[in-house]
Amino acid sequence: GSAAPAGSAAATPAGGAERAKEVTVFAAASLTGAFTALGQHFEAAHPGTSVKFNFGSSATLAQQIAQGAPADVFAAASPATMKTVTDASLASSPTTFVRNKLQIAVPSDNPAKVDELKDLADPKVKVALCAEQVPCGAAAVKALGAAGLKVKPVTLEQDVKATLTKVELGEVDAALVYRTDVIASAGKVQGIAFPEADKAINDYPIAALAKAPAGELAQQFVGLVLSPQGRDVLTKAGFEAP
Amino acid sequence: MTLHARLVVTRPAFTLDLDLDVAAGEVVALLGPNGAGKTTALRALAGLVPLSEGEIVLDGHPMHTLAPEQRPIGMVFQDYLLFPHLSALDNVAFGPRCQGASKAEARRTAAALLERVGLADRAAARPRQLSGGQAQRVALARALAVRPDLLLLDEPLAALDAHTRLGVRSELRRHLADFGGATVLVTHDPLDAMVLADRLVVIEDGAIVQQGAPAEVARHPRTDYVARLVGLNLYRGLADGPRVKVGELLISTSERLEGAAFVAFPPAAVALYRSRPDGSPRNLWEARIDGIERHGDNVRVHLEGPVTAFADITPAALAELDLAPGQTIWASVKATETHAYPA
Amino acid sequence: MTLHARLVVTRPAFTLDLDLDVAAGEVVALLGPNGAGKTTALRALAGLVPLSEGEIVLDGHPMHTLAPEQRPIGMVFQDYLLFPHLSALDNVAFGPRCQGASKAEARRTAAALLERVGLADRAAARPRQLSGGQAQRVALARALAVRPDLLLLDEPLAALDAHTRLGVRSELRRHLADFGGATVLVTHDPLDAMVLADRLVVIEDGAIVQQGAPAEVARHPRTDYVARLVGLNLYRGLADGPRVKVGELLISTSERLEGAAFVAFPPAAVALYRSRPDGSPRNLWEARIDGIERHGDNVRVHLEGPVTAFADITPAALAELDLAPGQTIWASVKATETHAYPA
Amino acid sequence: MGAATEHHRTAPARPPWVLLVPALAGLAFLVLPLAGLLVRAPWSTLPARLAEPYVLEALRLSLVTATIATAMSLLLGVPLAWLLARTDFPGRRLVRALVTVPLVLPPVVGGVALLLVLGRRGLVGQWLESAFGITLPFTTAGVVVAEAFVAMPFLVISVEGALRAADRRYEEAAATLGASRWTVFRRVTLPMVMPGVVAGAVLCWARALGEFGATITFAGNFPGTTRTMPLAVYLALETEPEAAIVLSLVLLAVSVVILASLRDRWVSAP
Amino acid sequence: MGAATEHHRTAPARPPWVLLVPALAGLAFLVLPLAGLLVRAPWSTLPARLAEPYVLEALRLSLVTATIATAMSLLLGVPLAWLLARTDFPGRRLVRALVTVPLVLPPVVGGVALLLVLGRRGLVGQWLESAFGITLPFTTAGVVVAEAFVAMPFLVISVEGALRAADRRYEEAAATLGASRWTVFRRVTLPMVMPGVVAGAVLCWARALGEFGATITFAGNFPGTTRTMPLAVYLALETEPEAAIVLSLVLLAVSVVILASLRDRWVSAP
Ligand SMILES: Nc1ncnc2c1ncn2[C@@H]1O[C@H](COP(=O)(O)OP(=O)(O)OP(=O)(O)O)[C@@H](O)[C@H]1O
Ligand SMILES: Nc1ncnc2c1ncn2[C@@H]1O[C@H](COP(=O)(O)OP(=O)(O)OP(=O)(O)O)[C@@H](O)[C@H]1O
Ligand SMILES: [Mg+2]
Ligand SMILES: [Mg+2]
Repeated sequence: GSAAPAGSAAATPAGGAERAKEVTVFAAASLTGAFTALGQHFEAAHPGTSVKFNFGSSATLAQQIAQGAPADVFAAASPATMKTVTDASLASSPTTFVRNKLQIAVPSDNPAKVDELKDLADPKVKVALCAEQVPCGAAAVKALGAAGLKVKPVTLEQDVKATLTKVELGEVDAALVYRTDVIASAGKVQGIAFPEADKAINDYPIAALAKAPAGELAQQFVGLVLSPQGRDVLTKAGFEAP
Repeated sequence: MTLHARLVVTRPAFTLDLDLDVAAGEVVALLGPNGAGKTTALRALAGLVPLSEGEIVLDGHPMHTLAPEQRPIGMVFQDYLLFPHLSALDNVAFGPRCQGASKAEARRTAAALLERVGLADRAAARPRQLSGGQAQRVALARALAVRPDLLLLDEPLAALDAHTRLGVRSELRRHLADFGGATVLVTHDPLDAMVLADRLVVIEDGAIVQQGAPAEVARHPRTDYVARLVGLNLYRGLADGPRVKVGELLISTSERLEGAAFVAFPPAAVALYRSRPDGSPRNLWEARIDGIERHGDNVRVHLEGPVTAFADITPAALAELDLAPGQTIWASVKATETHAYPA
Repeated sequence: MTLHARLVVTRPAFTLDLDLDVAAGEVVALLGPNGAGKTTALRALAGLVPLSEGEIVLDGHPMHTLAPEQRPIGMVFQDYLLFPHLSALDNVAFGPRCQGASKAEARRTAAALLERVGLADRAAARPRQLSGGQAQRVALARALAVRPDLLLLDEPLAALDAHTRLGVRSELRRHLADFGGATVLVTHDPLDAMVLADRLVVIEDGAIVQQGAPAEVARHPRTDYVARLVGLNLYRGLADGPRVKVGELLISTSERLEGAAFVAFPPAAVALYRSRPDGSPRNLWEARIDGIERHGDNVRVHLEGPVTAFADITPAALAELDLAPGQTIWASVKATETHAYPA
Repeated sequence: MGAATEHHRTAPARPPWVLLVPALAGLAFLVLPLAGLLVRAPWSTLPARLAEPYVLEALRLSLVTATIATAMSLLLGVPLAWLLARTDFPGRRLVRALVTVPLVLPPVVGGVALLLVLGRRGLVGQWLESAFGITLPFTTAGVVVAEAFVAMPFLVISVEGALRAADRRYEEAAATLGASRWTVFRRVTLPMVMPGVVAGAVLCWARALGEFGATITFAGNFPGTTRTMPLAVYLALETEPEAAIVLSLVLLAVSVVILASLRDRWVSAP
Repeated sequence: MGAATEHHRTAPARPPWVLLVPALAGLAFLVLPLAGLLVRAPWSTLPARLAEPYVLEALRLSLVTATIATAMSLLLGVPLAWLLARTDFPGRRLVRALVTVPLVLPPVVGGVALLLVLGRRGLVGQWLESAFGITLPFTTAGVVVAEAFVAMPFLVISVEGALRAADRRYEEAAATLGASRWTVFRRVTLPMVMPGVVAGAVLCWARALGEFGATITFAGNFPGTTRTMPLAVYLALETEPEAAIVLSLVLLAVSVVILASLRDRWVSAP
């Protein structure tokens, strides 16, 4: 993608701000595909600039920003992680740029014959959910609550990708994951939409950081994400407009 | 328990090639200068060094195809190799345990053996808490504890003090007499060899240079090393009746021989004179003093000249002659004190 | 380079308490039975064992407060402790390198020393490729290479063959004579002690039991251990004019003494008879044969009775008397062969 | 000059600066971040957080699984180390390098690899389930397997190093006393390399205790059965970093106490 | 009876079953999951994926940082191991247990701890920045620091084990030859425990190579500067799991080749 040669990049993104124009974006790992594409668009639109991404878990990124990481833009996978950054007055007025909706994921051969949410309550069906502490887990709790279902999962995964892996490998018969993940799995899992998903929608907020070394460019990147072009890329990846 | 072995071990700078036969109950002492291959021979017998060629047959059964632990041997190593993590008692009990004895039984055997080598009170000590001599006695007890058919001893008495040595030596003799196995013993001490061995095998540079009964070897040494070992001056020359020509020197002897021959005489038989004496001794030569050292109650004088020789004289004689290294002197030996035999 | 030391080392089952003075250029041999504390004393001098009490003063400077590496010592260990990862040459060059010599210089020194101990051709060998005797010679060269003020030798000649021993021993003597330092030598070999040492210090069970010039110690042993070392029978008794009462036995001597006294006589002076003889020897007793062993060309007979004694007789006499262990016999010693001195 | 007071120490034993300085630097480097955690820890709320039952549950599970995984690693790993150090077979160098695979593999990938082999549809797992009815994923046994997979190489490699450094002549001496190779191993080799085995076991146990990626991937995360401390820490990190620090400190404190009290006892023996 | 053909082998050297069976079981356990990965790997697309420049970049970065981290660990860790094994000071047991802290700490928490201390606002980092203008987080140097923090304890503990198993009398002999403690260390101790040091370095290198949590937390995940292979694997898992397997296999293959070719050379010396 934006590969600057390793040597010149040894200067920290912060130090490089005046010389080469550089935007450093801290983004949730689930945005990897879409944001990498957007980065290329941005570089094309602003010749002479480069976009550097730091993908990771939203919580880790928030920690790093709190510890003084030289970030320009933060795109989180949950409002809660964004809140830790805004609470520390490191950013103000985040904007929700996409939302993500849950689906039931089942292995492509669907061995447990799952086709609606209440099938997950069957004790013979092995279900994986995300842990409550991570956004997809919180959403799952909400959705199941809305449906009035008691599901006993075999595992509470640390992130949605791990949950999806369990389905892909057939270790569980069903899981609640995001639509984007089902799309990214390229047919290895089947996604089943369910109505209660609307009650548990996860918002992705984005903000330019207060002390952004790249200054103006940070705002411009946020602008690109919020622009129709940005929305287009993101919806192709399975995200929904807010 | 007859041992018949041909041991060939080839190393870059050294070759061992040895025929060794030890009868049941016989004790063979392997003697030789440092680096002659004595330890290598023992290790080959134990299976710790692979044979390049040859065979080891114990009582008609080939043994060289067996792993070391399958050979009915007991071995005392030159540097003991006591297990550092086991007490003296458990070191000795190790072998019997391996042979299937119960723990109590093995310890009983071990305690008895430690008692025999005089270390009953050190049974609980770790090897590092033992003195050198104590460690070697434990190693001896450990090797005896397996009741081997073939006992291999690499300088088993070297670190023992005179007193203990006497006791352990007799004990060892008694033990060797007890069991019908073959014993190969490496030692540097001629006394140990004489007392313990039925036969001496002298090796130099990997090959046998002389073997025979101790007294026979002592009387008729065939190499310098053996001669020094038994404390004789030895020369090889050409005999013609009662004389043997050694280099420039004609040595008169009491025997009459023809052809290649050895002549030997003890250092004590060499008399020294400041000026050329005028007496009966037929063998007289001029020599330079190369060194003087005390030797027991006497003094040993190293002589260079037509032949290299040692002379033992009393301290009184030394004082009287006022000898010093570098000095030239006359040496003589009576023909009756020399001993000649075919080479 | 005068050494003055008081060494006290306390262990659970053993206490060493020794006063040791060695003059400049003097060689003191430390003798004693296994476990007497000889190695412990050397290690205390080297600083490898902490003193419980006492001091070590070399040439007026206290040394016991220094770390081992700061003491001007050279040490040969009983089990060599050659560095396994270095060649023989580099083992010897180690000390000079530590003293600041250049690599080339240190190697030159080392090569010269290896030459002296006759191992020039094994310079490149690793310790594991050396025979036991070769290893000990390298250890000796390594200790000499640091040109120490105080040389500590723990059985430096024990693993050497008779021939090499002679050479290394003279070399060692020459070297010891060369430098003005003090030398403490541990050995079990009375011959080494006699040849190399100016003074013997005999310790038993951590304490000095006798010291003096070698000849003096040899002539007047004061303990069983020393007597055996020098090959004498020794008894302690009560003298009353020309007789000494030892247990039940009255031994006539050629000296006249009063009070506590030692009597000593060589095993060769003991004559044996099958029945009570009727002759001049004044000292006669009945004894039981406890053991018989070859001893050089002779036979050594162990006697139990009112006193324990050894008798050396010729093989011919043995055959004639037809002796066997367990038998009762008469033993006699002429008064002129005994030697009495105050205890 | 008698220096009467100094008698009892002979060597002043001051470590040389050239060793002491890097050693202390290294120590500071390893220990300072811990200080950072201690400074950041929410001491006031600590007792309350510790009282929560899930902490004790996760801690207990961590200690039990790490200990079982270490035992399993000792059982399989010490013989493997012996095989690598003491026998000669074609391809030994390759096998030795393969042993380091689980070290290099990112733990999450390690977990995926374990699923591929031991999972419900895995190469071996399939057969385990149909033949014995054993499923490892999502069970405590699965946690042990994941931890052992990640931690065993540490044991194997450090024990192999210790075996190579050991003096083999003692093994020869044991053979001449009639000891079979197994007896030699058990009664001579093993006791002599015990410090190396203990070091390896410590590494293995500590690594198993801190293991996260492979465990959550292979065994999942369910309170009581598979949620070990590191998993609890990770999840706490998502929402309340303070709680994560507390949990980490608990894990650390317990492991430091256990290691400090056990090790000298094991190590001092030989 | 002559067995003329068998002369050249003396001991038949068959390893005992009681060791061979667990050793092979252990080996299978460690290597089988790798087989699982190999089976699942998308062989057809593999060449194309390998050709992507970021793979080479991440691989190079991983190898370089792991090697520097290992060098740094050797420099600081071997003296620390020596201090723990060869000197006696109050609290030594505690210090030794503290060295295991980075092992037990979940790596992500380790990364947080590093940020707390060496971050721009950290205890030490603050001062580093103002005094020297050095910032570690989000730089390649930060990757090295994170890897060293996580991997060094492996080196320290296995070297300490090796030091404890070594025969100290050789060190005494060196001291009598006038060698200072530093010379003794350098010329006697270190060469004699070399197999243990090599084993420790291998562990350390492999652990550094596979390090993920502390690196991503402390150093971030920037292509070219801090994105090592394990981080690339993590991201690939987000987008195309197949690619993750390929990347893991590349990392493995390279490390196995390096270890297989280097180790015997180092180990055979003493
Ligand atoms: N492992 C080895 N590799 C190479 N050469 C060796 C090895 N072991 C011994 N040698 C050499 O082989 C020769 C014979 O050694 P060996 O140990 O058998 O001698 P030895 O007769 O026992 O001597 P000593 O009386 O000094 O113990 C020596 O020259 C020695 O240096
Ligand atoms: N590290 C130790 N711990 C406890 N006791 C020891 C230790 N080292 C030696 N001893 C004991 O101290 C006594 C003296 O041992 P030392 O090694 O000094 O004897 P030695 O006179 O050198 O004997 P040898 O002639 O057999 O070498 C012995 O009883 C020995 O068992
Ligand atoms: Mg030998
Ligand atoms: Mg001793």
